Parts: sequence; C-alpha cells; structure tokens
Amino acid sequence: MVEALLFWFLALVTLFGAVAMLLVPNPIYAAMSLVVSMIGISGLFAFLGADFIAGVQVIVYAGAVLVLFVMVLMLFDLKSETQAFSKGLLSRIFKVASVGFLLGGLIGVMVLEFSWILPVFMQSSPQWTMTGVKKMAQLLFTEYMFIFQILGVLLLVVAVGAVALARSRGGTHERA
Amino acid sequence: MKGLELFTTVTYAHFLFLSFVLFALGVLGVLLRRNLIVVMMSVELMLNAVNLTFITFAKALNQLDGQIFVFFVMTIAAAEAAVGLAIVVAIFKRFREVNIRFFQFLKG
Amino acid sequence: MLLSLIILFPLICALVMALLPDRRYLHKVALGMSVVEFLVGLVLYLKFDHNKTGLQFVEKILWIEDFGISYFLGVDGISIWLVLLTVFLQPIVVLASWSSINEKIKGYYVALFLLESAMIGSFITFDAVLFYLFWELSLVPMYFIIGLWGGERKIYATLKFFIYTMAGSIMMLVANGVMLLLAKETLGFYTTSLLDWYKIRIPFVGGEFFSPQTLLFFAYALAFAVKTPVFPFHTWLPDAHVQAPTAGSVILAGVMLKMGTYSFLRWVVPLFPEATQYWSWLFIVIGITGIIYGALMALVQNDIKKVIAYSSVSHMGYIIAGIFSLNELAMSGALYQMLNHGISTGALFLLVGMIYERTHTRDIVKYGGIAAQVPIYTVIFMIVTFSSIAVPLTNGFVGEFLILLGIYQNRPAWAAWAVAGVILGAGYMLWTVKRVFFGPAGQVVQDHGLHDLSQREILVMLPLVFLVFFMGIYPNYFLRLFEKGIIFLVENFHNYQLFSQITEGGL
Amino acid sequence: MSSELLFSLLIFAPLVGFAFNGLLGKKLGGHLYPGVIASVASFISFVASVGLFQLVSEQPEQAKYLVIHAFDWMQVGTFRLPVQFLIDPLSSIMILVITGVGTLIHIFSIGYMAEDPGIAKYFSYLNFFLFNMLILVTGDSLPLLFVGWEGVGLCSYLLIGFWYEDHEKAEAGMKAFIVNRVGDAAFLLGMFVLYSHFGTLNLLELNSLAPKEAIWNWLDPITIGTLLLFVGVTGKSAQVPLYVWLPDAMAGPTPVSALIHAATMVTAGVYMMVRLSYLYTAAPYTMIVVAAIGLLTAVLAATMGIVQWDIKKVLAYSTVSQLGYMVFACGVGAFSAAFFHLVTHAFFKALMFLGAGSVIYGMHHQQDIREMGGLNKRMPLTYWTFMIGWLSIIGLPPFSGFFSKDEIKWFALASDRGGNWIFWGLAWVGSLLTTFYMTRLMAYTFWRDKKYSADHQPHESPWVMTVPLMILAFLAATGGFLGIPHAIAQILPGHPNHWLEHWLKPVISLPTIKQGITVEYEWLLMGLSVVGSFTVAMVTRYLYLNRIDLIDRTRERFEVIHKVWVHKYYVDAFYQKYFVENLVLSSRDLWRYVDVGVIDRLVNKIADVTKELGRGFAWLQSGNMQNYAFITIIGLIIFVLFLFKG
Repeated sequence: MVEALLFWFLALVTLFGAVAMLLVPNPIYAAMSLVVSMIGISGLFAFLGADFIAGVQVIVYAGAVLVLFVMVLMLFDLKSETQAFSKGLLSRIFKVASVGFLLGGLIGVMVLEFSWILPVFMQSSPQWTMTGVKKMAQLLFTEYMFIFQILGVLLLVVAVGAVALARSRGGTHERA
Repeated sequence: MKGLELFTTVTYAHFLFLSFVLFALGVLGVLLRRNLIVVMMSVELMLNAVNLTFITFAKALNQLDGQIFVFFVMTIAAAEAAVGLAIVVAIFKRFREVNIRFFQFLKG
Repeated sequence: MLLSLIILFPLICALVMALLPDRRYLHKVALGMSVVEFLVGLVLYLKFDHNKTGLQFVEKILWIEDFGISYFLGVDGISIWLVLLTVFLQPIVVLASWSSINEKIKGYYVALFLLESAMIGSFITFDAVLFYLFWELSLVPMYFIIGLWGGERKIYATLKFFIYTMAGSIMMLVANGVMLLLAKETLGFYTTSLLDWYKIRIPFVGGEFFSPQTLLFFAYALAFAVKTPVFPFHTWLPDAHVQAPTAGSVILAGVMLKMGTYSFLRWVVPLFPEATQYWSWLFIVIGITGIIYGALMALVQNDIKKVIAYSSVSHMGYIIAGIFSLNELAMSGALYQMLNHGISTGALFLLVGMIYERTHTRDIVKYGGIAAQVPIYTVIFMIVTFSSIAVPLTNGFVGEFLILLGIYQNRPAWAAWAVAGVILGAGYMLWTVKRVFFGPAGQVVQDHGLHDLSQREILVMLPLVFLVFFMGIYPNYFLRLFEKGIIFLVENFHNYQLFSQITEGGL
Repeated sequence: MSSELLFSLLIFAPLVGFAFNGLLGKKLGGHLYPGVIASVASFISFVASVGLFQLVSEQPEQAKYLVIHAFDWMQVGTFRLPVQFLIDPLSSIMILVITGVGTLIHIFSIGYMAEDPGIAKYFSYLNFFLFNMLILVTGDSLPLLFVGWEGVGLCSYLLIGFWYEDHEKAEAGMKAFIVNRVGDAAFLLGMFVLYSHFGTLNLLELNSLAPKEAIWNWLDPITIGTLLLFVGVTGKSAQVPLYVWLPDAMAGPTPVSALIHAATMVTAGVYMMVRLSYLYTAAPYTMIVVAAIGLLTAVLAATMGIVQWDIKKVLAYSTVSQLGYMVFACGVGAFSAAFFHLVTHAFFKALMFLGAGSVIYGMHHQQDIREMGGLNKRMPLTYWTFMIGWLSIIGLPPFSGFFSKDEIKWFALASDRGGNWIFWGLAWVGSLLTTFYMTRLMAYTFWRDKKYSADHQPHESPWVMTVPLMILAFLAATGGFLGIPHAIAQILPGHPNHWLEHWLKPVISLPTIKQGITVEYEWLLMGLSVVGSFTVAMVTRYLYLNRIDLIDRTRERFEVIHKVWVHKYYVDAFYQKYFVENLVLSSRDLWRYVDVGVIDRLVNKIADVTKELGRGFAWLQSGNMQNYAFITIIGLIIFVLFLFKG
C-alpha cells in the first residue's frame, strides 16, 4: 500500500512536470518543470532499485544539463517569445492525434500482442532492493570497458566541438 | 487484477505504461514547440522515458546491463545537450532568436 | 605474390605521385614507374607456363569468412593478355600525355595509376565481390580524368559515363547476391569464388524468361553490355570519347571496353551455359546490328573522335557476336579482336590527340590535304587505319577473319550481314582519311603551319605499329595461349552439349 | 639453289626494296637511286622466278610442284592455317610474268617518274605491290591468296591516289578500294562456305576434293561458294557489275596502270578461277553465270571504249573487255585458254599502256587523243612498238593476241561445257568492236595529221622507257607461240604441241571438245576472225583518216546510244545515287533521328525523369524540421502497427 502510494505520487509528479514543460510558453518555466519531472523519474529509478542511476539522474540531469539549459536561456534572455507553438490548428490537431495514436498503438501492442509478458510483469511487483555501486562498477569496468573508454573519447570530442561551435559567429554562408 | 487493484498494486507494467506516456509527451514537445531549447528539453524527456523502460526491464529480468545502458544513454544525452546548446548559441548569434524555423535556411 | 605486386605497384605509384609536389618532372617519374610496371607484367608473362591450362600464380586468402569472400587472384591464357595490354598501354599513354597535360599533373597521374590498378584487378580476380570492387573502382579515376581534363562538355559526358555504367553494374550486384544465396543452397556453403560458382547448376527453362538462370544471365549481361558497350547501350561512348583527354580515350577504348567483353567471356558464358546457348541468337543479332549500325554512324560524323568512337561500337559488335557464336574459332577471334582493338583504336585516338594538339580542332571539314605537311604522321595513321579496317597482314584481319568464320559456322546466313561490316568499315575509315589527309589543303593547313611528329611522338607510336604487324603476321603466338584459356573456360561447364560445341566445332 | 632460298629471294627482294625506299629513299635524295634500287629488287625477283620455273620443270610429272612451308599462321582447334607457298606450273608462269613485266615497268618508271618529287614513295609502293602480288599467286590456301588479294588492292589504292592533292585522284583510289571491298567481302563468305563444306582452304586439297561429277544445284555449297568467290573476281578483275573502279583507276601514274590495272593485279581473279578450276567445273550453274558475266563485260566494255577521248580510258575499257574474255573463257571451262590470254594480254596491254605512257610523256602530260595525231613521225619507236600491241590486240596472226583470243573464241563454240554459236557470235562481235576502237585510237594518236601546238613539240622518250617497250613488243609479238592451236600445229613441221596446255595439264582442268565439232570448224572460225578484224581495221582506218564526216554523221544519227555509252550506261550514276548517296543520307537520318533522337534521348530522358521525380518530392524537404520529425513519427506508427500480428 505504501509502495503504491509512493509510485502514484512519483508518477504524478513526473507527469505533471512533463505536461507543464510541454504547455508553459516561457522556456525558463519549462526548464523548471522538466527539473521536477527529472526528479520524479529519479525517484522512480530509486524505486526500481537503481539507486546509483537515480543519483546520477539528479546530478547529471537536474544538476548539470538543465542548469546548462537555463544558463543559455538566461544568457541570451530568451524569456520573451512571441510564438511558443507551431502554427496551424489543423496540423496541431493532426500531430496530437497521431501521437495519441502512437501511444494507443504502443499500449495496444503491449496488451494484445505481448500479453505473455504482462502476467510476469503484473504478478511480481518489484521489491525494493539496493543494487549498489559495486555491482555496477564490476560490470562497467569489465564487460563494458571498451564502450566506456569510447564514451570518454566521445565526450572529449564533444567538448572540443561544443567550444568550437559556440565560438563560431554563426551561419555558414558568410564570414565576417 | 480488477478495479481498485490497479491502483493498489504496483507492477512493472505500470512503469512501462508511464514511460510510454512520458515518451509521447516528449514527442509532442518536439512536434509542437517552436523554441529550439524547449525542443531539446523534449528530446531529453524522451530519452528519460526510454531510460525508465531500461531500468524497469533491468529490474524485472534481474540483470544489471539495463542500468549500464542507462548510464551510457545519459552520457550521450549530456554530450548531445552540450553540442545542441552550442549550436543554439551559434544560431542565436546570427538570428537573435532560437526559433526552430532556422533550419529552413539550411534548405539547399 | 606477383599478381598482388602487379595490382599494388600502381597503387604505390599513385601514392608516390600524391606525395610529390605538382611539377612538370612528374611526367618523367610517371613514365619511369609505368615502365617498371610494364616490366613486372613482362616478368609475369615470362614466368607464365604456356603449356598449362587453368589458373596460374593463384593467390587465395580468405577475407570475409562468413560469406566465403576471398582475395582470389589468378591468371590464365586469356587474362594474361589483357593484363599485358593494360601494362603495355600505360607507358604509351603516359608518354603521350607529356605535352597534352599541362595543369593538375599530379592529380592526373594519380588517377591514371589508380585506374591501371583497378583494371588489372578486374582482369585477374576470380572472386565475385573483389571483381565488383575493382569494376566499380575503375569508374572513379576515369570519372575524374574525363571530368577534370576533358573538353567543353566534360561534366555531361563524365556523368553520363559514370551513371550509365553504374546503373548497369547495379544489376550485377543484385545478381551477385542471388548467386551467393544459390551457392549456399546448392553447394551447401557461402562462397563468392568464381570457380565454385561454375559448379552451381542453376535451373533453366528454355523459352521462359522468368526462369532463374535466364534472369541472372540477363542481369550480368546488362551490366557488361553497358560497359562494352553493345548497341543500343552505346550512346555514352561517343560523348565520353569526344570529351575525354587523349589518354582517357586511349585507356577507355583500349582497356576499359575490354572489361565488358572479357567479363562476358569469363562470367556470363561459363556461369549460365544453358541460357547462353539459348539466347546466343539474340546477342549475335545485337552484335551484328552493332557492327552495321556503328559503321553507319561512323560514316556521317564530322568529328574525328566520334568517327573512331562509333568504329569502336562496330568493333565491339564483332567481339560480342564472336563470343556468342560459341565456338573456339569465334571466341579466339573475339579475344584477338579485343587486343587488336586495344592497339589499333588506342593508336587512332593517340594520333587524333597528336593532331588536335597542333590544330585544336577535330572537325573533319576543316582538315584536308595535310598529308604533304605531316608525312610520317600520315604513314602511321594509314597503317593504323588499315589495321582498323582489317587489311591482311595487320592484326585486325586475323581477329575479324576468325570471328566471321566462327559466326558462319554457327549461323551461316547471318555471317553475310556481319561481313557487310567489312565493306562499311573500309567506307568510313577511308572516307575520313580522304577528307583529312588528301585533296587540296584545308583550313587547318592554311591557319597553322603543321609540323610533323616529334621523336617522342614517334616513340609513342612505334610499339603500337610494331604490334599491328607482329600480330598480323604471326598471330599463332597469341592464339596458342587463347586455346588453353578457352579450354580452361569450357572445362568448367556442366553443359556437355555446349562444351562439345565449343571445343569440337560441331553443332 | 634450294627452292626455299630461291623463294625467299623472290618474295623478299621486293620487300627489302620497299622497306629501303620507304624508309631511306627520301633521305638519299636524287631521282635515280630509288628507281634503280627498286628495279634491281624486281630483277632479282625475276631471276629467282626463272630459277623456280626451272626447278618446277625438273619435278616429276606426277608431283609437279614445290611446297615451301614458312610457319603456322593461325591455329585454332581443328582450324589450321599454315603460311605455305606453292610453286607449280601455274604459279611459276604467273611469277615469271609478274616479275618479268614488273621489272620492265620498273625500268620504264625510272624515266617516266624522273621528275616527280615522290619518286621514292612511288617505287616503294611498286615494290610492295610486287611483294603482295607474289604472295597472291604463290599462296597455297585461299586465305593466303586473300592476303595478297587485299594487299594488291591496298597498293592499288595507294598508287591510284598517288597524287593525292588532286581531289578526284584521291577519290578514285578510295572508290577502287571500297568497290574491291564489296567483292572481298563476298570472297570471305565464299571461303567460309568452302571451309564449312570441305574442312580445308588449301587450294590443292580443294581441287582434289572437288567432286568429279558436275552438281546441278543452285543451293549446293560448292555452287554458292564458287559464286561468292566469283563476286570477289568481279571486284578484282573488274567485271560487271563491279567494273566501275577500273576506268577511274587511270588517275594513277601510267606505269601503275600498266602494271597493276592491266598486266597483273586485275588478272588475279582469273588466276584464282583457273587455280580452282576443278571446283568451278563441279558447279555448272556457276560456270553459266561466269560465262554470261564475262561475255557481257567483254561486249559492254568494248562499246564504252568506243566513245572515250582519254588515251588511258580507251585502254582501260579495253582491259575490262579483255578481262571479260578471260572470265568468259573460264566460264566455258577453257581455263588454259583464259590463262593463255592472261599471259599474252599482260604482254600486249602492258606494252600499250607503257606506249601510252610514252606518248603522254612525249606530249607533256596530254592525255586527250583529240590533241594528238601525227606522232608516228615524232615518236617512231613508241609508234612501232604500239603498232605491235595494236596488231596483237586486234588478233592478227602471228601476233600473240591472235593465238589466245582465237583459242577463247574456239572454245566459245567447241567446249562441251556450254559452248555454242551464240557465245561465239558475241565474242566475235566483241573482238570486232575491239578492233574498231583500237584502230580509232591508232588513227587519232599516230596516223592523223598533227594537232598539237607548235610550242609543245612532242619528243621521243629516253631509252629507259623505249627499251622496255621494245622488249615488251618482242614478247607481244612472239608470246603467242606458247600455245599454237592444234589446227595449225597439224600442218606445221614437227607438229609442235600446245606448250602451255601441256605445261598446265597437271594442275588445271582442261576443256574437252564437243562431239561433232571437227578441226574444220577451227579453221573456219580462225578465218572469220582474221578476215573480220582485218576488214574492220582497214575500214576504220579509212573512215577516220579520210571520211571523218561519216563518223560524225553516224554519231549524230545515233545520239541516244552515244550518250548512253558516254555515260557508261549510267551505272556509275546509279551506284552513286542509290548506294553511296542513299547510304550516307539515310545514315545521317539514322544518326539524327534514331541515335540522337531516340536512343540517346531515351537515356537522357531516364535521367531527366529521375531529376523531375526528385524535384517532385522536393516539397517534402521543406526545411521545417518539425515536419521531418512528424514523418519520423508516422514511420514509427507504421512500425508499431507491424507489431500487431493480425
């Protein structure tokens, strides 16, 4: 019962953040809503026993990525926006409808075609256990070592690339 | 499992469906919002939805690989955010706004 | 390792060229390197055992294990001549480029050497994937040679050449995939080795177009027909030849077209013997149509290069008709004609290039009466012309004679039409010669004081002229080896009827 | 000396001369060296052929030939083609004629071409021609014969177009080669037919494999093969319908006309038929065609010869006509007679051409006989030698032409392979026509009063030109005794037999006399010919010298016929219009409307359609990124829908 309450609470927080991000016109508020959503997701991660990931989620997303977003927003003072949503009522309806259709389709597939999974998933409610960093680390530094290294290189490249891009004067058509 | 039970017992299916909804919201953000930064935030949301699925399966199947993948996805997401924001900065410098319409200028 | 060397050496040459600074002395470096490559080819030839049928110098290294793709090289009595032709023409082409290429020399030679490597590769590989690789690779340098050093409409010509050939070879790629699956199905393992593929029996239903063997047959045939080019896929050729620089034309006519005809012989005929036999009439018709059609087109051109380009179409018609006559006479003749065409048409393009450097026009109408100004040039041009129209004691005669005799053995009535090409050939070439060399002095003579060939240019032409006569007077030197090659080719047949048809000449 | 050595001397002497003059002649300079070198080469060849002739005559009767094997030319499977030469009675005489007459003409050319800047080139071509001609007559298989066949055609092309700056001369060379190519193409096909039937192309084997019985079947491979070879003959030996190139070939230097277009090359076709006599006699239908074509050519060419004003053209048509006689003789099976006429014709026609050359030389390159006249005083040597040629060609005894021509006419009636009175009648008419136009030529050139202007005084040629004339005149006068007719032989002391027939007996098929034709007939025909020719000659001489007005009136009376003859029966015009122009025009249309208009347009159209398709789909590429994303989502939806199995 407590678990259920906790789940619903976290789920509602997450969904609220997501919907708010989608709807509020001001980008700063949208960013703030996303932070809320991220923290909710982090809670869900913890709920599922991924305590390390949950921590990383808060630190990386809420702490770093979104701060970066907000910083950019504030740097350029992008608060005032004349047009938050794309134009055309018809196309908007069409887009929403098809995303709804996609969602329905996904759920439908899950229920109808992969129903053999559902019993397993439905019967066993997750027990809260800690994974711990140790196990993660063992896996990460043995089996996934190579990918881990590659990611390191990727991050380096990205760092250089981001700096180069940000320093550029913008646009490829002319040089000042 | 009927009626109230749906709310009182939490199963893995709940997590899955929640991630579907989050993903759909992210897609809507990408499709509807005009501000590039918000679009990027929506992408982050989609990534998180996927992460949630990974973690759910990891737990359900009692394997850690899912978590490792989430770890990687986060790294990529951070990288993507950095590059994306750098592009946004570049766009802003040129157009004094970060509307998605910028990409129309890339048309050949 | 000799075969790897002969492919690798031009690549190394290209690399060396790429690293050297872009100066005029590159001409000499390129000549030296191409001569070395020629010597390597010569060593290959000298070490080649003339009394053996089958592949020699085989190199086979498994490359992609899962699909049985291997690095599989070898030469037999057929391919060795084409390799020799390639390495022989290269120094000549380089020497001919000394005066015609004055800018972007480095890039030019890099392309030329890459091209040489790719062409040789396609002649000596016996693996489908590797073959496809070399086949497509050869397009790229030629694309640049025409596109960067060509005439006014070079972009149009080079794109047409590239895309047309590419479109044809897509067919081959698809067919290669199907063959791979068939190999798994019938032989039980994945392989792309041509020798293994020869063993596949592909279901064939005569008269039914949609039987597997027929479809595969046409897929390959289309790829090679565009490259050859067979009428009616020939229209890229005049454009490409006219726009290409001299060396491009020479290599294109001399070697690249042979890739098409050689592949017909190496791939289409032995892989699909039943379909080949059943559809041979179609290809003989196409070949003969090509002979006459090419000749008629050549008759009415006013651009010298176009005349020669269309004469190539005509000559290719002989080769195709010869290959599909399916007897040893015609096949040997077709092979011989491949070498002949490489030499005499290559020489014609070289000669046209030389006069173009002097006059900057290829319009026949502006010429006339230049024989008095350039006697040596005239003599060489006449010799090559007579080779092209198959006058006995020149190489052209041997090829055409064997092909026509072979066609007659297979389909007597049609040979009469093929023989018409002999008359028309004399018609268009001699008319061109008359308009260019004879008669009262034309505009170009009045505008430019023409000077005769320089020693370098004579040096370019001499080996070709020598071969024109040598191949005409002592063809047996070459024919002996062709026989081994053709025997090797038909040994792999599972179609006994066709086998005996080719080797014994019986029908 | 061994046969191989002699033979290589025979073949290589001209080749060396060719190479020497071709490569070095110009550097040496001078107008004498090239000619001397070439003549020496030719003479060495002649000596070698005498030696070979001697060797052949020493061979035993059953195998009267020498075979010289050089190397294998082509060998593919069962098809084997050695380069092998055959010296037998037939070819031994041919090489004697070729090198003998050839040497004389070489020597003559030294004088005739002395002032030409291209003399080295000229002599190298001439030597090269000899080489090819020798290959032609000594080759022991059809392909090898074909090598020489095309080779002499090539030399003829080069020599006709020798003065290539002249548009028409270059064109004449080209015409000769291409018309010959038409025949050659048929010749190739003929070889293929025979090879498929007999499995060999060796001349001796073909003759021995030929069936002994005549095959009366149009579709028999032998008939078809021999007919196709005969088409080759009509090209090379200038028969109807491919004779058109020979009159034009007179554009070349006159000694060339003598050597190539009278004495040797044009007789190659006749030689080939004589060579394959057994094969031809096995195909009676072919023989009928051959005889008809030959006779037609003989008469038609003679009529055209009547109206020519160019001294060389008259001789050219006369050559065509005489070749017609030879071909006709082959057609009635009288191969020995054909060959006999070939030899005598080589003598007297070479003589006449060289005589004409001498006249032209003396007249400062004037070829129109209307401008000549009275040359008998000015150029006595030329006149007298020419006279012998004239006597010979009109067939008055004892000059050579009488013997050979009379033999042909005799077999026209007497041969049991199709001899009859009609053939004889036509042949007789033809020979009277010959007498007429030859006498006309004589009258205009020599007998008439002088017409040349005073400042162009004709002069007698130097001795290098007159000596060959005299030698040839001697040969033309006495050559006939090679074959004395049986009728005459019977009354002569010692009954000398027909030497040539006897000599050729081992290699060619000899004619047989029809039942019921006796020796009296031979006397009768001989008498008719001689009396006819003599009368016509005398009447013509009288008319042209004294009653020229009568001739003019006759010409006006038969204006239509005259016009047809002048226009060569419109054959040239017909070819030009219906073959050459139509071919070029329709090819141009084919190129413009089919190659460019259909095939190439189709190729470009495919490219254009692709381009248009791209342009058509380009609206999707709006640049609106959200639309792209939306399309991705639609793709995702479709993917999800695929997950539903139903």
